[in-house]
Amino acid sequence: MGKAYEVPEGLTIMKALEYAGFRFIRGSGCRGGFCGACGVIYRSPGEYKLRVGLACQTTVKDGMHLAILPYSPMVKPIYRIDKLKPDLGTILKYFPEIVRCVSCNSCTKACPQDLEVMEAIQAIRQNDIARAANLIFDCIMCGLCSTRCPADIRHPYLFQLVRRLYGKHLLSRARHVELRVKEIVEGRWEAEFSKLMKMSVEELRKLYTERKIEGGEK
Amino acid sequence: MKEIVRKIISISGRNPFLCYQCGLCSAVCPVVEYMDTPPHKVVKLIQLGGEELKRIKSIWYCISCMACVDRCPRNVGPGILFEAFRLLTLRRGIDKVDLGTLENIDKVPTIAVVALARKTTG
Amino acid sequence: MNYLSSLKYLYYPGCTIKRDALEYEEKSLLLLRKMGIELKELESWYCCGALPSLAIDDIMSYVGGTRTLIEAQKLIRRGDFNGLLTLCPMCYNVLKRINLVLENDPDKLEILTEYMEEEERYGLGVNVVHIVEVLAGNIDRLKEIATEKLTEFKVAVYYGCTLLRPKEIAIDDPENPEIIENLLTSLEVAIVDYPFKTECCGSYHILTNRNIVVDRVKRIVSSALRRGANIITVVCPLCMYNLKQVVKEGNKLRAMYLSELLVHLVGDR
Amino acid sequence: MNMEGYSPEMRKLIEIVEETRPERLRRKYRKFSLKERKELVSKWHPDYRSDTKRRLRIGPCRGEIVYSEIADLLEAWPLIEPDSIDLSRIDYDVEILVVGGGGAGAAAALWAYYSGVKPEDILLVTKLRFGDANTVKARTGIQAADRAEDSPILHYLDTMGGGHFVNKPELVKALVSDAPLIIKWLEDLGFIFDKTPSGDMIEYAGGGACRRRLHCARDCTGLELMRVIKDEVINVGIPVLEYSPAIELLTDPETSAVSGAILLNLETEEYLVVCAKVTILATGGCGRLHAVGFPTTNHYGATADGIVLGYRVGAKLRDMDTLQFHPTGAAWPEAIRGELVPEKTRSLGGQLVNIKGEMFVYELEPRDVVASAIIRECAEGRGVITPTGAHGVWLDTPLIEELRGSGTIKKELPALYRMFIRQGIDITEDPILVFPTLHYQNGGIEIDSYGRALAPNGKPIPGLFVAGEVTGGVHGRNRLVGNSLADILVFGRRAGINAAKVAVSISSKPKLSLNHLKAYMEELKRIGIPRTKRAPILLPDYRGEKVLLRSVRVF
Repeated sequence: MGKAYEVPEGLTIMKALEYAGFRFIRGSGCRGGFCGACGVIYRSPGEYKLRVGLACQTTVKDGMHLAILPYSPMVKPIYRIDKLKPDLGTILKYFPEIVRCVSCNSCTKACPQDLEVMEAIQAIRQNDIARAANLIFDCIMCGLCSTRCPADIRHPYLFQLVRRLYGKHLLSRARHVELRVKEIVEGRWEAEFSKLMKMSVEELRKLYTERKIEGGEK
Repeated sequence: MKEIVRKIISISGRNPFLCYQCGLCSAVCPVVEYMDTPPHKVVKLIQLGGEELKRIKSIWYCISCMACVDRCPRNVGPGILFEAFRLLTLRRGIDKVDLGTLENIDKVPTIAVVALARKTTG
Repeated sequence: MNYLSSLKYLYYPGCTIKRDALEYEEKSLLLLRKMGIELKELESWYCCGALPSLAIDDIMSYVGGTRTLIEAQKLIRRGDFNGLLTLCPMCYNVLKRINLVLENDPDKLEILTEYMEEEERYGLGVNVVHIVEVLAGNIDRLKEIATEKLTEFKVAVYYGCTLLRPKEIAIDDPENPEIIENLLTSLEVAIVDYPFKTECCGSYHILTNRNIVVDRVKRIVSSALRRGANIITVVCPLCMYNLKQVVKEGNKLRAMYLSELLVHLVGDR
Repeated sequence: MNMEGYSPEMRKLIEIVEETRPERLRRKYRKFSLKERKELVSKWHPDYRSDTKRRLRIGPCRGEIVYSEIADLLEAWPLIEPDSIDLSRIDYDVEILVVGGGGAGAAAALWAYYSGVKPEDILLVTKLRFGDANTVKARTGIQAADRAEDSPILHYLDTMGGGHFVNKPELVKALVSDAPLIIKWLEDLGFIFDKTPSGDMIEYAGGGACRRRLHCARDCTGLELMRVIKDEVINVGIPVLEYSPAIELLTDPETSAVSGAILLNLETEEYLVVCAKVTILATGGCGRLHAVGFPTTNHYGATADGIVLGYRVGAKLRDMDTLQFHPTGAAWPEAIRGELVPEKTRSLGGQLVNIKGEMFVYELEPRDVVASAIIRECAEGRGVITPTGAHGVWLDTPLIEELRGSGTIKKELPALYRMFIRQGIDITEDPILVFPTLHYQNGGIEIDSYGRALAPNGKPIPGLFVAGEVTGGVHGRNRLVGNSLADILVFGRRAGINAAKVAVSISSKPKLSLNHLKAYMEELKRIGIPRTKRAPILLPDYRGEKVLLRSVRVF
């Protein structure tokens, strides 16, 4: 942030800032690379590139200039997933900006999850929702790609819609889950439960120890 | 030369001053009837570099069909000047069409949306 | 088909074929297969941009197309492909023009190469072809398999803009193209001539000024009708969509993709 | 010192692991008997040490033993002075207030909405961003007995056994019976489960479970869960207030029912008054208290706020003398110390190995057993000491590739692979060092199967529902893998449904007071707690020592 602090070697940017005396309100979430709260932009000495990353996953380097991004402004469209068709038309309605993609690949370079972001956008453009959903499955919605996108694409929310369209409309449903739910609703297990719940700890323990482990151990 | 004219020339790589106002571009333009200023007149106005240039809406009707470009006997390529003209607006980050408001965006072929976005958003 | 040497092309579908023109793709692939022409779809491909930028300094707009050309280049090196085939004339137009610009301006190619950071640079020379060119160039193969006579058809050919303009990349004489007519005539299909076959359909105005498209298309269609056509044949998915704003089911005039028409001819409707 | 990758000394130790791999590939370590388990756990697990806990001196559970860090929070002054709060100016007047923006809170809000409460009559408040919660960090999966080979009965037995049979039976029954229903709900929402092409769930084995029952979304199950339900909460229009934790509950002076909460806008530091017919506490766990000095896998806001708030209105706590130490937190490199190495790594076949290359525990024992075994190995000198002085044992990840084919790790554990490769370690080629890390709050506010908070007399506290990690009773003294995501959704759902019923039945607007707090403060004064001790703490303080010593608070 233009001001120098001395910190021990090997810390992440997040821990280094805290060591230096900062206390986060924004800019710190899961602290394990899963929530995308701690986007950071930085430049290193002798490097002309402006890089982005997660503060909780990036190790500080001597002389690094950085700023934490407290928020990535974008508005989420509202929809009812069950009413939507899993195709590009639906997506264009909510995220028309995706047609502005020029395959510049800035998004892919920015992604802290190493996802093929540009490929995913192009897959959506090719109406291949399943491929796109799989490409961006690991998205943590940090929005760093969006900050670098010249087409103004709202990747986090776009990808959320893509994943839900895929999960809801393109993945086959598990029949065995439905069967079990039906059984439970019909009370199939009630009698056994009432027996079980009346048991003493000793009786339960015996059942527990004697139960067969699937696959067993050798 | 006015700055605006200089820019149009540098972006398009074409020379509007070669135009001798034959009017062929306006004759072959498929959307001329919707334009406030016909193509040959737009070229004339570029030559003059006057204030009224800024008020021309014709450029947003042009769909880059290239009919005028191919037929221009002086290789001025009005359609290419139009593109440069549009870019003066788009490159300042001003969109001419708000993609979010298009009602039939989910129904028309994708290329139409892509083409519209490329020609009317910056 | 064994006596004919096998022809192989890479195939770049483009966004619209995969969503709005699935029947165009299906019929085209079927037709080419029957003609003994093999297609291999690119594994990854990128949006071409639909309409190329006409500015001389808009290098960014070439990136998608050039990435696609590099993909094609990789495959061409490994296999014996005659070129990169497109069904969509807009894709054809953009890729062809990118080739043209980069051939004439090595600096642009240099800047692009630097920027794209692809595994390899584009070495120019990927031969971009439109399906019409491939069909016209292999009339013999078509004749070989054309079993049906379409005596009831009177066809007006509609080219649109992007296969013909700018003239540097045109598949035929841009002022009076006859490549499709010749193809159909040699297959004994009746042709109707009319003056609007290269008129613009209104293109993307369908999104913002639908009336422009309707006006344009009415002019094209009524001219074809007046001259007795009952089929108007098209090669572009956007032209098709725009024509259908006027040409409806049950009309005297029917809009048909060229591939669809030819599939009729080979008896596989 | 190079802080990335492995040092040459560590490389030498890795060779030992590689040498014993072919032998270990052929066999598995035998399982402990119940007696062996008990001996191991009682000697090495922090839950069984006497110096980690103390007796509570005030409040509804006075006299009970809890972890010292929890006791410190409960024996602390509130952040506000009751008389300085203007309760006449209400900022939000709602039917249902949901406190907590993790999986349980989001599920509660959604099910309250599904049960007929208008979205604008619900308010979801959260301390950080909506979705900043332990939920996103849950990697391995959701347990639900839905295969023909499995049954809710077996799930019940596993859960009770894992929890040392002190779990509350009615809660376990609710958990295992509702879990399949939750899976179906998630499918309906468009959750991307690992499935076969025909749609069957691919289910994985988990420690302490007798059937393959873990439903996964690769190794980001919790992330996928939070993404989906957060998206849905916003879609249905439930208002969400971020950076606004509840710092105190409100009670009706006439009925003593919970009637809303005081929030603190963390950014402007103003307080906000919420009046609600029903309040659902879903504030999560306590990892950021760093009990017994352990690192934690928890998110930044896991500071047990709900326990403090609930206790002050008279809620009963249970099993707060037990915490779950996940057996495998990263021990090296320093940058990711404490971060979770998911159980799936062991489900896929990763073995635990000491410095001599020996297996010392069957890798899929219940978590407390595995954790105890690792602590034992390190305490008895068979662990590896890292360049920063941390202890750890090897988790042999390359074994997974040998067992299940190369490429398995990148496919099944992409997030783990990524976490380590960023630090210069390729887990497909080298094993990793692990040590237990504070993972889960087993106990909490006792609830009934409706999700109602209970008082020590066993009666529900009117107006207060609780869901998720902040509750106690579901997992007994130890939670099984995959039961936490099931828990937050099952009880979030139940709390939401039942809170909606209660809200509908109340016609008059509740009154607001902080009377309960005044009574609590009397007790604090009686035992002489210094005014400087305050709770909830809201966020941990990681500022460097030098800075803290010289800190001057101005703004």
